[in-house]
Amino acid sequence: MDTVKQRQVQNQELEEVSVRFCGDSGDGMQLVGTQFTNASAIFGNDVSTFPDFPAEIRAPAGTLAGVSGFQINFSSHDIHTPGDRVNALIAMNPAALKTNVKDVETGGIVIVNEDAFDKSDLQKAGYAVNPLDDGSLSKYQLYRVPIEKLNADALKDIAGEIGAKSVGRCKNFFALGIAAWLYNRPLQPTLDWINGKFGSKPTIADANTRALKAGYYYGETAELFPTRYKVAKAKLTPGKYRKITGNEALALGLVTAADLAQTPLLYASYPITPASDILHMLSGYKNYGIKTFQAEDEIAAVTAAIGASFAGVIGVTGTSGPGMALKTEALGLAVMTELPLVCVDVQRGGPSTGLPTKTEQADLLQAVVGRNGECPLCVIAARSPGDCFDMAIWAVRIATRFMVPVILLTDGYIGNGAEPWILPDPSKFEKIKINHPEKAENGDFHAYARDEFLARPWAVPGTKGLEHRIGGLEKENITGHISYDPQNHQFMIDLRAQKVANIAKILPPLEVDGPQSGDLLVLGWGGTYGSIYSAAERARAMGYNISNAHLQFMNPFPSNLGDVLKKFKKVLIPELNSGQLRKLIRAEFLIDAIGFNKVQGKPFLIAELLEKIIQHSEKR
Amino acid sequence: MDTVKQRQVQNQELEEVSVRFCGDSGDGMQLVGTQFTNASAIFGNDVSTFPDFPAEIRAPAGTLAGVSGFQINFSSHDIHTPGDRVNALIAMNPAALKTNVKDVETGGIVIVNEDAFDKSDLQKAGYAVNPLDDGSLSKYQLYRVPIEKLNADALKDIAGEIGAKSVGRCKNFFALGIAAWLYNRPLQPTLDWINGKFGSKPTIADANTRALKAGYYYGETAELFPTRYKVAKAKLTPGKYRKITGNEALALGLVTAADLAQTPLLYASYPITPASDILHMLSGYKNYGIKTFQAEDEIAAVTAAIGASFAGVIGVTGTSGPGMALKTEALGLAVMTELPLVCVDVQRGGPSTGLPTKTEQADLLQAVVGRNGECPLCVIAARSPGDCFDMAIWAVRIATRFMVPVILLTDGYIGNGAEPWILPDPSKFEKIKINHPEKAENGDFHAYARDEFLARPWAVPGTKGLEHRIGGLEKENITGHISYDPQNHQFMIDLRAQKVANIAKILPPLEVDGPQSGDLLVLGWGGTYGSIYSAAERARAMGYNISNAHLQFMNPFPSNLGDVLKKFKKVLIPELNSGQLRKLIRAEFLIDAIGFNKVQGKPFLIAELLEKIIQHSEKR
Amino acid sequence: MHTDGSLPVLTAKDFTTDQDVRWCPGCGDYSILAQVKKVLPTLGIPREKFVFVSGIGCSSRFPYYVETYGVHSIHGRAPAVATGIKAARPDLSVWVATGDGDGLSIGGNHLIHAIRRNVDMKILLFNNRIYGLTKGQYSPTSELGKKTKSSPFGTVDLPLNPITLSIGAEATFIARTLDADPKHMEYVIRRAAEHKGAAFMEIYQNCNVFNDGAFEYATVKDMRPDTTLYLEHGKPMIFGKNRDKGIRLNGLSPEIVQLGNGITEDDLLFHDEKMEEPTLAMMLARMRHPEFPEPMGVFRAVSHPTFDDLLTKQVDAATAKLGRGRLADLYDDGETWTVE
Amino acid sequence: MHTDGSLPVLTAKDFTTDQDVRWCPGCGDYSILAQVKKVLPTLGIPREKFVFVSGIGCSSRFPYYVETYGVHSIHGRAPAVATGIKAARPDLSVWVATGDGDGLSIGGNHLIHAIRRNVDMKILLFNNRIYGLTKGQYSPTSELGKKTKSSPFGTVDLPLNPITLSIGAEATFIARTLDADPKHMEYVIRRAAEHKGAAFMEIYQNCNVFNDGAFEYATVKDMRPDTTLYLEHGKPMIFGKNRDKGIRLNGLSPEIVQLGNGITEDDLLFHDEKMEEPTLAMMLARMRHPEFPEPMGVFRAVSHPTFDDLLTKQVDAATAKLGRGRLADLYDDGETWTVE
Ligand SMILES: Cc1ncc(C[n+]2csc(CCOP(=O)(O)OP(=O)(O)O)c2C)c(N)n1
Ligand SMILES: Cc1ncc(C[n+]2csc(CCOP(=O)(O)OP(=O)(O)O)c2C)c(N)n1
Ligand code: SF4
Ligand code: SF4
Ligand SMILES: [Mg+2]
Ligand SMILES: [Mg+2]
Repeated sequence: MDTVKQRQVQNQELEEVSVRFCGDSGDGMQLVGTQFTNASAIFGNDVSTFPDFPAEIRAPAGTLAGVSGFQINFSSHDIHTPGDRVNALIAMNPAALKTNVKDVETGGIVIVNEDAFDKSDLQKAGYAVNPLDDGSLSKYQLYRVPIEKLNADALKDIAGEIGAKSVGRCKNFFALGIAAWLYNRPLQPTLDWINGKFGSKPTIADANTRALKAGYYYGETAELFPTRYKVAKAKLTPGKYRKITGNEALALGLVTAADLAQTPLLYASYPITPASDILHMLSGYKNYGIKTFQAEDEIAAVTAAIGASFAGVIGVTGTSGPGMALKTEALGLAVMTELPLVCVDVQRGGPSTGLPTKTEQADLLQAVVGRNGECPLCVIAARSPGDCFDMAIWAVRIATRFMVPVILLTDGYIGNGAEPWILPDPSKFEKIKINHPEKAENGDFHAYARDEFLARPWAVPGTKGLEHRIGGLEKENITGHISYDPQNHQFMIDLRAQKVANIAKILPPLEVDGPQSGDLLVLGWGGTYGSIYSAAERARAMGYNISNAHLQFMNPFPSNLGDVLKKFKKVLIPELNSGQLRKLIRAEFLIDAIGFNKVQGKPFLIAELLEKIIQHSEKR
Repeated sequence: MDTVKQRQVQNQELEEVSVRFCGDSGDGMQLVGTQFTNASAIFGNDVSTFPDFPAEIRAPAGTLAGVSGFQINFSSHDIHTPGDRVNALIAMNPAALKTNVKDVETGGIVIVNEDAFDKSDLQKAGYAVNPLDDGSLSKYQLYRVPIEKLNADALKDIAGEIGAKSVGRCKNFFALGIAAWLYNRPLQPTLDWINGKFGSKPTIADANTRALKAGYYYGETAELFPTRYKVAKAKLTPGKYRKITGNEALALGLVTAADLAQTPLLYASYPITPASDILHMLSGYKNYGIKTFQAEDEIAAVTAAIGASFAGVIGVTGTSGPGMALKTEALGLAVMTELPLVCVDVQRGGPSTGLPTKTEQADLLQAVVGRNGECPLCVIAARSPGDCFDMAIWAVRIATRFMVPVILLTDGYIGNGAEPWILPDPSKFEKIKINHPEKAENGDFHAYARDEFLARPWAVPGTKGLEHRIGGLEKENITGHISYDPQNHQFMIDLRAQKVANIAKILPPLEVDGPQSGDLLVLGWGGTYGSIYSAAERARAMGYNISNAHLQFMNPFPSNLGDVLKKFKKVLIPELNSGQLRKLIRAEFLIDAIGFNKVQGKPFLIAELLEKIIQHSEKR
Repeated sequence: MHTDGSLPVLTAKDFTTDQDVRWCPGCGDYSILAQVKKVLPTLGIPREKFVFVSGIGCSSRFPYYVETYGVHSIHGRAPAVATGIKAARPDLSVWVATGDGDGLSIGGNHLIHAIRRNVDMKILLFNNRIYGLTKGQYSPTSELGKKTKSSPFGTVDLPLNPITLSIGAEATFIARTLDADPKHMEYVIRRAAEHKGAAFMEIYQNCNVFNDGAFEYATVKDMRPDTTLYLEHGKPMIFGKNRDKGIRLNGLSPEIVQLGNGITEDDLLFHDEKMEEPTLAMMLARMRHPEFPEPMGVFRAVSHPTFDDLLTKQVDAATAKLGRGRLADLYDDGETWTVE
Repeated sequence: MHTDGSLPVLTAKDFTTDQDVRWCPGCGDYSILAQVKKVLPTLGIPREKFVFVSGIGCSSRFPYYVETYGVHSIHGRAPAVATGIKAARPDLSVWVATGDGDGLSIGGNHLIHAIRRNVDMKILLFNNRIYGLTKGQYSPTSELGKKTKSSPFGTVDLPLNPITLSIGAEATFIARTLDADPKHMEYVIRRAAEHKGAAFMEIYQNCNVFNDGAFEYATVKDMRPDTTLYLEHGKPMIFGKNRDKGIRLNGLSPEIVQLGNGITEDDLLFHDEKMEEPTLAMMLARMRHPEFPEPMGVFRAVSHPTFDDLLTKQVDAATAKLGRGRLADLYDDGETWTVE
């Protein structure tokens, strides 16, 4: 790198850049996207990323359905989303160009792998004429790079050794090299990664290294780009950082919670997109006291987790929409048996199988009220990738403190999306106090006795003298015996509701960003935090005197929610559904909350939120 | 009967009487209750009944858990509930007395089978001293009848032939005889029934006949009762009547709908209390074009019904709470594939296994919003046993007209409860128009083309040229191809919602009983109609200027609901849940509806409703 | 524990709860309860280490009547709940009580998966060939053509055979017994308790209310010797009131032969419950009344690794190799960078 | 139909949809699709009478690629959907496409119930021993100890054997074939199509992305003769490149013998797919690589009444006996009374 002679190009400073790599699923776009992100993070920018997979494993190469993309936003200030508009697009084939170019800003950079624009590729992408030639891309800065040929040239010395196929596979690193040059990204982190990854296959490591450097040098020498960009380091809280996705953070949060509780944890799950990564991660933590059970289906997963909870272990299950639907009946059992259970729902596009790889927030009402009978439980929602860590700990804390099932909602966007995460100091966390009674008070053990929060004792098998039986039939309070008594039923219905309501007592109050009262409050929940926060900040920067608040606790709500709402004339609730939180807020507080709803399998753009906010505000 | 010499007893005319038979599950209380009802109905009274089973098959004889009861309300005017308070209780053992006597009105009649009050029976019922002797029943007219002994005496001639056990089994008919005498019920219908039932076992028929008559004569001759009661015939709409339970009516409604649609029907179900009787009935209608499939579980049941609908047959499934929870995921498939499916939920006490034999209305929110993703479907609710017939036809009509799944909610109370039902004239029903397209318009068949209500065509396998594939992934409008396009997803989310909203266009408007505007509207839904209507009528009779309305269409609501609500200052919503309709109404119309909620596994008493209504009204 | 370190001697009474037993008088379930309570105290396991798990059905009320830990879960899910318990706490002795509806209809999948994983649990399948609790619909083991509340014209569903199904799932322990023979049931339950792995027991149970006499041929004492075949490991298959009939192999099929007339015990099939191949077990499982006497006893008892053992070993191995994980290391994984 | 009343002659092309096939290049699914499309036109069934039903998985995309009626249902439920279709419309030819996860994990129960009821449907189980669509977790057929995304330390779950399971459910038609042998697959699919009742086919299918070479031993042409045993009804069980090895019965277990040296074909086991007892099928099902060559072909093909036939007959009998029901009679049932 240091051997590269600097050519005289303009060097422009930018605050924030959003780059998207896209190509066929087989083209390794997720990989180079990740490498670009790591380099940016290590360089010192704030970053936020979002990968966008096709629903098919591998749709036919070159087709629209097979396009895979990875977007990185990196900046010199705090950012919370992968960026609305793409500043630079790297497209490896016509299909990738077609599906992605509409997200590029006017005047933005479009780098295409020219070699992939032959007739058959164009046809597969549904282009009648070559878009590189017909002027349709004139509003962008189009760069046609014969990436395949250049890559092959760069590797021709070792082509004999590794074969043409392996040579071709390196073209993503060539593209990465170009982007790295264009945005002044350090190559070292990627070189380190290559060496680590292909250590045992030195020729492959060599090939990828050559491709990467060739791309970088190409940027330098080809005199293609008039300008090169710099994004300064961000002023971030000092500390040691890593990049983390929501699913990773959630897994780490669960391990942490188990440690804080000094209690083992069993994660029982059935694979489903986009929740499977939690299972994948946790299955590698056997030495952390974590067991995983890949069940035969979601019902077996949740009931096994219930069994584990009964046995005194933290029972956790995780899934997404259709799997969540299947767990409905068993969640009722957990409510009736008052066992601590955590159920993670990484929401995806619905209804039914829906859009498996796309994001959505449409399982909220199912989580809050979607069970037979009056069946209250706790529902919480993470608001960002890193927040999944904190909310996982909250979930275990609430479940074990109140002896209640907790549904933790995340979504495909924050589950797969990544942001920098400052490594926490485990010694700073508040412990989770677990109390397994060891003997009966005054001789008689009562499985449904109550503490000050109405929690019942978590007595576990193996404890002499506390033998007891629980199940799904209505229970008599205190004794836990089956009871068909009408008054007891009413009492228990109310008690279970009150117990969930009591959770609010230990929750932090809802905080408002911006003025604490006024005309407009933008109220969000869950994974839309980044976009809403950014839009609200911008609106305030533009002089709009608006506020925003974001719910992480959905049932019960934080106790000050009603008071907060009363302080604003209008409440705008943006959601990636048709208005589910809005329904709950209207029913509870009788305020005419306005909905802003988008159900397109995609996160909010900051711009569209901003527009909506402005529409409902008056400039001060 | 005509041979009985009339003794000189006082004969008192009553308007309405509620009698309850109770005893051990093995005592045949359901049977004599039914016989008493039939006799009353045939005599010409209006009747309403409610059986109350124990949850256990047969709890140990003589225990509280084993008590089975059957209540009949019969009157000389229109009635809609089995009655709040019991005027006469027939208790066959101490356990039955203990669990039921609290429902008897002060000064009411309590007839006990004295022979069953020995030490061990008293103990099993948890009586320390004999309640017949300790004065605890002094506020009732207590009649101690040695029923077992008298019955045995009456049958002694044939005891040798049929055995002591069979003799003992007849004691319920002896008790029935007493009640029949007391309330001037005709014996003939029961005698006819005995002959029909035991035709092939003449000695058994004889034994039961003797017991019945002996009980009747006992009333006549024992001079125990100072008064005998009469309840005049009711002025009912002329016509031929039968007694019908909600489950029976629902089954008949489905058969009728299939006939009106000239389309076969498949009922796929998994047994569950209190819905199983629908399966039992329909399985006997093979010669009506009805097939039944007892599936391996509820998921198989609903998916088999979906398969049947795809194949061009009316697919219906039915269950109760826990089974409903299991069908959640598959209902989403029906929404996405836009197939006509009817799903019956006979609600029972929850959450979880809950109170399997008790009634509740707590599955409403699950039905309306309890699925993953935005997953709208139609929800309707029957309001009385007979109404289950009409609502079943509505369900099929809506499902096939709009190509949409319909959830039909009933409950254990109206499912098992019975009322007189006038035999309808099938030729008067509006036909259900089914249109299976037979060829593609202009060559190309589009599985997701739309008609004026947004329904898609119901093309069925076997039709040449209409071959198509559907499934749970998001569909492109018109073509029905899989689509991951964001705009299409939003479009389809909105379209599915609009299609369900369109159903309101064919629904009858909500009707208001009493003044059409004013201070207080009592708004109910589903199986509470009888109690609410009766309470409202009484309140009006007492001079309270209040109104009531009852929803049968829960999603969408009738189009005039908003207008109706606006005309009243207060809206009171009584529900057998913790406020589910109330939540929907508040969210939709932002009115501060007041809830009156009871979750005790039991229907509302007219009196408690009346009290609540008065509390919220001003006398005019 | 006693001061000398030995376990206290328990009796059936120690396993009796304060709950009224709520089965119909005369129900076969009582007999099963009695035998289980007889075996439990003899296993050398402290009472508090047992867990009974059930689904929903008459049979599934079982846990309420055994004074130890219990979960009366939801319909069909007992094997999954039990798997969770055993995975979480391999030290517990986990038992499942289920019915032919609970275990074979709605719960069939969990049953076969618990069996194929060889999770160490004892499964008591109460087969009464009917749905008892819901008052008399046919079950997956009801005979073809049976008339019940939900099949007034007779069923059109060919039944499942619980034993062949468990063989199909490659169960390591398979047995059959019946409510009417308490001694034999006690023996079978004890054998299951001693087996390491999933132990599947089919128990013929009379529902005298909704399906009375379903197994009359096997329960009436007089008929039993001719209609059943009591299996004994290593012994020839002899049956009949006079113990004069036997089962002989004819090709790959069993046939009934009369002993004597040149046919001796040595010509008969000898039972081998330890055979790795389930061929013999399969043959026995398919022997059905009235063509054959129905085998009772242990069809198969082989030793395979259990799910819970393998899981424990994996955790131990990972911990031995990687050390007990520390949170700080967990976080500090993959690429990191430091902001000053 | 043609004017002469004969069916139009269809070809594989008539069964090709306008949808792009979205499997990975090289996936074994293509071969299965090709063979199915080859067999369908030859069955004498009009194209519009077929229905393909699937669950979720790579394999379950199958219906989109066959130009007839199809339901891509939800995960694991295809056999139940298919049962509903067949119960409603016995005139249709119903096919199920499922995977080892879809059909044996979440959908195991529906599969065994469709099989035991003998519902007339053809079940294509694509066994690739992995979850393809969700990108590489182990499935119920994955080998013990297999390392996958969800089992970085290797699985602790003993696998299910699809053939023994279907035998346990007493399937009337059971076969196995593999993607690498199109001719044989075509034969098996045709046999299944011709079978009346539930026809269960396990198809070894290579997932070249997440579990490449899972069946390499059987698919590599060179190795196949020694690692597989092609079953032929009534023929001795011979295999090997030189067709010099055979399977002989040793007690109740199979053993491999070298032909020659006094051992002739007559000493070998002869395949009998029509044997009512599934003992032989069971023995064959348990023969696994590398100890044995794995049998390919029809394990079992016996004739039992089908669910749909019995149901139709019941409806017909009821109608014949009671007459086609009229609504007025339906209402006027039991006790009635008249109010004037
Ligand atoms: C999800 C669900 N579906 C259905 C039921 C109703 N149900 C309870 S027990 C049972 C079947 C019982 O049969 P079996 O398992 O054979 O037990 P038995 O009563 O015969 O001992 C059914 C269908 C239920 N409780 N839950
Ligand atoms: C209810 C539900 N749970 C989980 C999933 C996720 N899922 C889709 S396919 C699949 C397994 C696929 O494996 P297999 O059936 O073997 O098919 P293959 O892709 O290997 O052909 C899973 C777990 C889902 N779609 N729905
Ligand atoms: S219904 Fe049958 S199985 Fe249930 S308790 Fe009664 S006799 Fe036993
Ligand atoms: S992931 Fe495997 S099974 Fe799925 S399409 Fe690709 S190769 Fe085939
Ligand atoms: Mg049973
Ligand atoms: Mg697979």
